[in-house]
Amino acid sequence: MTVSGEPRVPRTLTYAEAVNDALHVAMASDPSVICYGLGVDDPKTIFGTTKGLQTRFGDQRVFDMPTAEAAMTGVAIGAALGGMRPVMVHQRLDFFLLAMDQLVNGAAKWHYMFGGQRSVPITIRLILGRGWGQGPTHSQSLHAWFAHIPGLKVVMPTNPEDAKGLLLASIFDPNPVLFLEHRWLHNTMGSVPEGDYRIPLGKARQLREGDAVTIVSMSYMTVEALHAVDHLRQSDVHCDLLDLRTVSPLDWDAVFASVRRTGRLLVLDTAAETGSIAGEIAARAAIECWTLLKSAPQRIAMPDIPEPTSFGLTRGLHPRAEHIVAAVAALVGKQIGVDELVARRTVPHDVPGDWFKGPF
Amino acid sequence: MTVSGEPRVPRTLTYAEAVNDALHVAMASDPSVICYGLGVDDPKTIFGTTKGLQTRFGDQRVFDMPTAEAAMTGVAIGAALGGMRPVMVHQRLDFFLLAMDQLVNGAAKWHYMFGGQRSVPITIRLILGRGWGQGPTHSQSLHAWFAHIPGLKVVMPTNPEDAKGLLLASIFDPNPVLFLEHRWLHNTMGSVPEGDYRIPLGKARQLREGDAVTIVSMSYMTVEALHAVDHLRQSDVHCDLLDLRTVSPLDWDAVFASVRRTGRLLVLDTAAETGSIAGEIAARAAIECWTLLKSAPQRIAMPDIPEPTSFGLTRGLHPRAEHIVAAVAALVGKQIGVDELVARRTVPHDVPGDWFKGPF
Amino acid sequence: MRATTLETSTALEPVLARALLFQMKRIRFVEEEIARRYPEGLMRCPTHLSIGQEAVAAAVGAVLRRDDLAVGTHRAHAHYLGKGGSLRAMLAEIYGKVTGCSRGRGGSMHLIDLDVGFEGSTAIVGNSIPIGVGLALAAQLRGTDQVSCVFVGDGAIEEGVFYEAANFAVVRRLPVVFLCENNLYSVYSPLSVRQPPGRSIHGLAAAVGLATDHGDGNDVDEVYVKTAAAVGRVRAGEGPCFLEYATYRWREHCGPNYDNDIGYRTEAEYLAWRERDPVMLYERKLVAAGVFTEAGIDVMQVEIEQEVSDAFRFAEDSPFPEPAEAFEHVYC
Amino acid sequence: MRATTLETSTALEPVLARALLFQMKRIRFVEEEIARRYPEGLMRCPTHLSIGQEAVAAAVGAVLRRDDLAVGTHRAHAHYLGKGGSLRAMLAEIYGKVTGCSRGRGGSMHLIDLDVGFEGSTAIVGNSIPIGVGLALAAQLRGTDQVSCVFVGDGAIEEGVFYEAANFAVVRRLPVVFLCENNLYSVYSPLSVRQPPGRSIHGLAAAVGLATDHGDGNDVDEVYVKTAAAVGRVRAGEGPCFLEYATYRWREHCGPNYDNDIGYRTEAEYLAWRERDPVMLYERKLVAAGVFTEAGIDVMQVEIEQEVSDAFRFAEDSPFPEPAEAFEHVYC
Ligand SMILES: Cc1ncc(C[n+]2csc(CCOP(=O)(O)OP(=O)(O)O)c2C)c(N)n1
Ligand SMILES: Cc1ncc(C[n+]2csc(CCOP(=O)(O)OP(=O)(O)O)c2C)c(N)n1
Ligand SMILES: [Mg+2]
Ligand SMILES: [Mg+2]
Repeated sequence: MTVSGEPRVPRTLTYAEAVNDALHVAMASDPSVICYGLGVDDPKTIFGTTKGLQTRFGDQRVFDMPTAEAAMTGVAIGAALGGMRPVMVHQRLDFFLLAMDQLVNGAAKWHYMFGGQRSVPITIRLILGRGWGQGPTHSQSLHAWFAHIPGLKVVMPTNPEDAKGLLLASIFDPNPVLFLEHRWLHNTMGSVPEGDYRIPLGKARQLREGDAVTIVSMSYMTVEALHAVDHLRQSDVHCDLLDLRTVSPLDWDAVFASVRRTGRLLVLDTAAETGSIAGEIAARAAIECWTLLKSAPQRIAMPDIPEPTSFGLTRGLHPRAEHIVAAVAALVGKQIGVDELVARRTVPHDVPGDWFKGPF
Repeated sequence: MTVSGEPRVPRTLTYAEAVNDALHVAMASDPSVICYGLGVDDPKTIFGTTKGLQTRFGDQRVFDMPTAEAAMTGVAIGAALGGMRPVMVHQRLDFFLLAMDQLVNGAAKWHYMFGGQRSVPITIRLILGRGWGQGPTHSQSLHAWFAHIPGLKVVMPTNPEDAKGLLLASIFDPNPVLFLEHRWLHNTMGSVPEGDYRIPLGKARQLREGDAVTIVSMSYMTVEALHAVDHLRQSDVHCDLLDLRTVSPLDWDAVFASVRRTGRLLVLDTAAETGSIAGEIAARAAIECWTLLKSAPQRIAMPDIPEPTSFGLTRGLHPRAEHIVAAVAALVGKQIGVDELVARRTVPHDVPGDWFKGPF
Repeated sequence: MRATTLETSTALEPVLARALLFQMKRIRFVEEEIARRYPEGLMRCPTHLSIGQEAVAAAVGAVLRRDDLAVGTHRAHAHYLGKGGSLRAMLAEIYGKVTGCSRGRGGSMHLIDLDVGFEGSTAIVGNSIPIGVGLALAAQLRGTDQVSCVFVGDGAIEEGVFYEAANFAVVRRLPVVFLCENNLYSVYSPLSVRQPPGRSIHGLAAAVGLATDHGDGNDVDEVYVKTAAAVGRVRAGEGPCFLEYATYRWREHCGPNYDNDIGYRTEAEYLAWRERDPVMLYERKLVAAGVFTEAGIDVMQVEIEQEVSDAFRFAEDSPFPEPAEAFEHVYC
Repeated sequence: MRATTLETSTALEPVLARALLFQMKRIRFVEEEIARRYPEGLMRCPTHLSIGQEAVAAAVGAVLRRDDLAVGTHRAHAHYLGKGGSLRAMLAEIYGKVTGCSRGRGGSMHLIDLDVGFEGSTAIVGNSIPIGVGLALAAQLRGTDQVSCVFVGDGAIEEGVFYEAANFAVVRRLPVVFLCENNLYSVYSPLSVRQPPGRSIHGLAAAVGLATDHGDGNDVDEVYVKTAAAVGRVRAGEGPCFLEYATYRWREHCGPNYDNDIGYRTEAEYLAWRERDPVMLYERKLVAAGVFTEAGIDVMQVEIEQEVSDAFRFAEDSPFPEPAEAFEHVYC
């Protein structure tokens, strides 16, 4: 879905640049888009994602705020009712826990509880931390919470193109959207179309094709899945890799269609296992695709613990490509080595790459 | 597990009286137990559950509070760190959304993130509304949220005996416990032992035995399940009915043991379907009991919508005994009528019984 | 509580005075009628009446322009009606009918009438406060001269979100009026267990940075004059303000009954406030001033009764929404 | 910002003055050493230094009794050390070692030392405020005369939970000291985009109902005297208080570097504050007063350097926790 007629020349951008690009395009094309959050106009511009916005669009539309996550979420709701399209950002999802009443009792239900008269087109960007000592209160992935609330949409893009296309779609969606950016993705590169490029919410993207196992993934886990799937191909195991992109509404058709082909399902998640969306997908696949499944659905998620800070304690803690390979191997009943895969990794286990030097 | 040596003579109490009894016993036996929340000492004493506490234990230990759910949760955490055992209450779970930061970033993680040095023995009583116009912000069942957070325990008792035994166990548990009381249960009657009667957290209770289908349920849904199971018995379909009692930690052994016997699983939930604990149970059963299951696991939960207020809109909205019967009938491949079951219900669909006259 | 109507209040234009009295009497009658019929069990939702508090709603509603915005709380009937909200749609909503202002999804605690800028009332204490501030932000950004009125109770100001929202409104100089009805209670809790002794709410608001005023919430003239002055300043771009009016709820917190017998407040306190019934006081004042005759008031009462009974008939006669409708409008 | 040390401050006992200087110099040196070593990449967690803010931590720590309680924020090193927390355990925690005060689970932002009543610092702004109030509630209920000290920044007071917690503390007259270091910034945000112009934080706190005082946070004598007086009143049961001290963080918000070049504040502002370096000012003052000689200060410095280098060695030499430990202590 492309709205404007601008040419869409792809360029190579980082994920953070793609987010920034989407914000520029949205704000330029619609004066009702506003953008605020702690630090949007500071020298770090939220990892570069809000760069240039205040200079270009002024401090009425782009502004810093008091440390008051709850009220500022309500302000977004009210501004949206008043005709604006607020885009709010939090440097970590964890800070947004202060605003659950406004999100759930307000934003999610406004359209419903007033009989469909008003909508709340807000977009809330939440950054997911991981590793490098981010620890128990800077690393939570709570998309399962949001997906459990009727009325909310939840977007978790993996690559720069999707980050841009889905952010534009989120901003112009009439519903409240949680837009989750994994910190480990901000520096990944990819080709990104120019202009008002939108990708419909609620559609998964098939990143790899195969008939051995359906792998359903989202956000950073898809990066690990890509390594795993490409490694598995060397052993002639070909997986279907579905990157969900939107966690709510979820693209059940795509999931079930793939399971119909492969008969085997592995779901990945960045969140704690119990109560995860990976569980929801496994459950619904079992319920709806019972006769299609050749073996039990599987999931790989974070263990049910808070993320500790120490370099020592996070060693081996996060699910990675080798775990995915092992799970697929078990599903298809093969022995597949992972040494090469592991050896290829040169940066310490707690950083996404050389570019990440801390502190957050 | 009984701590004191007092005799445990059972008497018939309502669920609300059983909660009240537990609070009296806890406060009498341990001076560190304190009890607060909006209305604990008002004339309505939280549906009778806090009756007599302030008179007996004084206004230092039993007190009303400002309308400030977030801070007052933090106050409970701090008081717990200082050696108290606070029991907090909210007239609706929905109000507690204001306190998610304190609950999740504080209470749930304190023990973990400070290396196991301190525990946070708080109990938070949350009342779940339903029907009679409670509507979108007075009817939410968010136990799936809590169960997704490592470090929290979640208790959802169904009958007066369990309400008492589990509340005492919750209060004296060293971890933060969410204790969810369904408003439709407060007037149900049952035999309740006297004294310091505790039921260990994390153990399901088998309420009916049978080998046709395993029904896993919690809280008010168990009342509907009992009607259904007893009705099914007339058609010679015998179900295992497990009342979870504790949703986190969940009694997986009991669930799997029953599934091992029956090979069929139906999970009930008071919450919205997507992302529900019913889904988690279906998922884990599919993953762990694949070869034992004779057919797809099933679940019955609330539809993925906010609860509307109107008498007209809640008609047929909530899952009831007849839906459970139908699901079991489908699982075992029988035709089983539900007319008699439905006809037996004499009160309007939006109230638990004659006793409920509104307004909340 | 003051013993008499402020003598300092400006005598209002007769047309306006008439409108204020009419609105107060109308709200009173609607609420009394809800109370009378509530035990029939057809209004099946938590319902918080404003009987005793009509002066604020009537005066503020009269000050605000139709295109000004307002958000309310669980106790919103009077504010909604004062702002001009449809009576029929409100009653139908309380009856859960498809003709209700929220199509039966929200009930008494979730009122909306977009035609008159009543943008919604919500049931979670404090919840609508920042939303009202956000409406003001939108007005400021769009360059309109609309004012957003945020109705709050003395309990709601205890929520952190009030403080956060007020601070932001001051920082951005937003066109918001926080309108606090201090009725001394939050449910059954007196101020003493919730707020420091001797600390005034408007004093607190002033320290946050809001312009403030306060007055006798049972004197409709006083409320009108003070609110009009404050709203004028807000509209002129002088930044947000906070108005606190002292008043009293006559009946139980939620539901139709009197409850002075159950122990959280005294009959004497209630009677003292009842002496200062805002409707009766104003009626007497206007009759004394010759604005009305007793007969004129009777005519008014008849008009009100007709409108109200018609509206109840409308609500009762309207159909419930179809159960299938419950599945609509989850997403837009 | 004031230009000179308050002349009005009481001259403290030499023993105490020495202790204050020692603590300030010690905190300074620890923090400088962290900054120096941080680029090695072995302290892998977000780390917020207190360089420039040592006076408050040293003085408040000296006022509080060992059995008094304290909770802190993301920027807690100085408060923890001032309260008497173990340096070795703190550094080991920042290095993620099993000997860390939180066994490597919390890092720089989650410090605890129960031996000295430092009950925890947390990384969510405002999060620990009501927890500190709850500690005071427990102390009151248990009838101890402990005081609970809640360290907050100028940003944290914007969170609704501060307001809610302060209100409750006043209502119950709890033994809490809210200790606010106003360093003018929240991350890179100046006060102007967050709080109303001209509104003082201590004035706001007073309106909530707290007893308040405020002063020069770079003058350790002044902080000591004012805090001691306030804590005395709190301990005597006179209810909670709020103290605001003006000070300045020298380096970047999070991390080891200077950042006056990146544009959110000026080099001139930084240099003006640096002129008022609390450590240097006090050192000069004590030397001038004859409490110390230059040589005495050198001896002190040597002692500090030895302790600190020993503590770093301890931290570096300690093992990481075993990965399996990550699965422990989720429940108690
Ligand atoms: C967050 C939250 N906490 C508690 C409640 C329960 N509650 C409903 S109305 C009310 C009283 C609010 O008092 P006030 O703001 O003074 O309004 P009043 O009822 O006096 O008009 C309370 C506590 C709620 N609805 N939401
Ligand atoms: C709830 C929340 N919002 C935002 C942040 C990001 N953050 C970390 S420290 C900080 C600044 C707080 O400023 P202040 O209280 O003045 O303390 P200072 O850093 O100046 O010591 C912010 C906004 C956070 N950790 N938690
Ligand atoms: Mg009130
Ligand atoms: Mg600061």
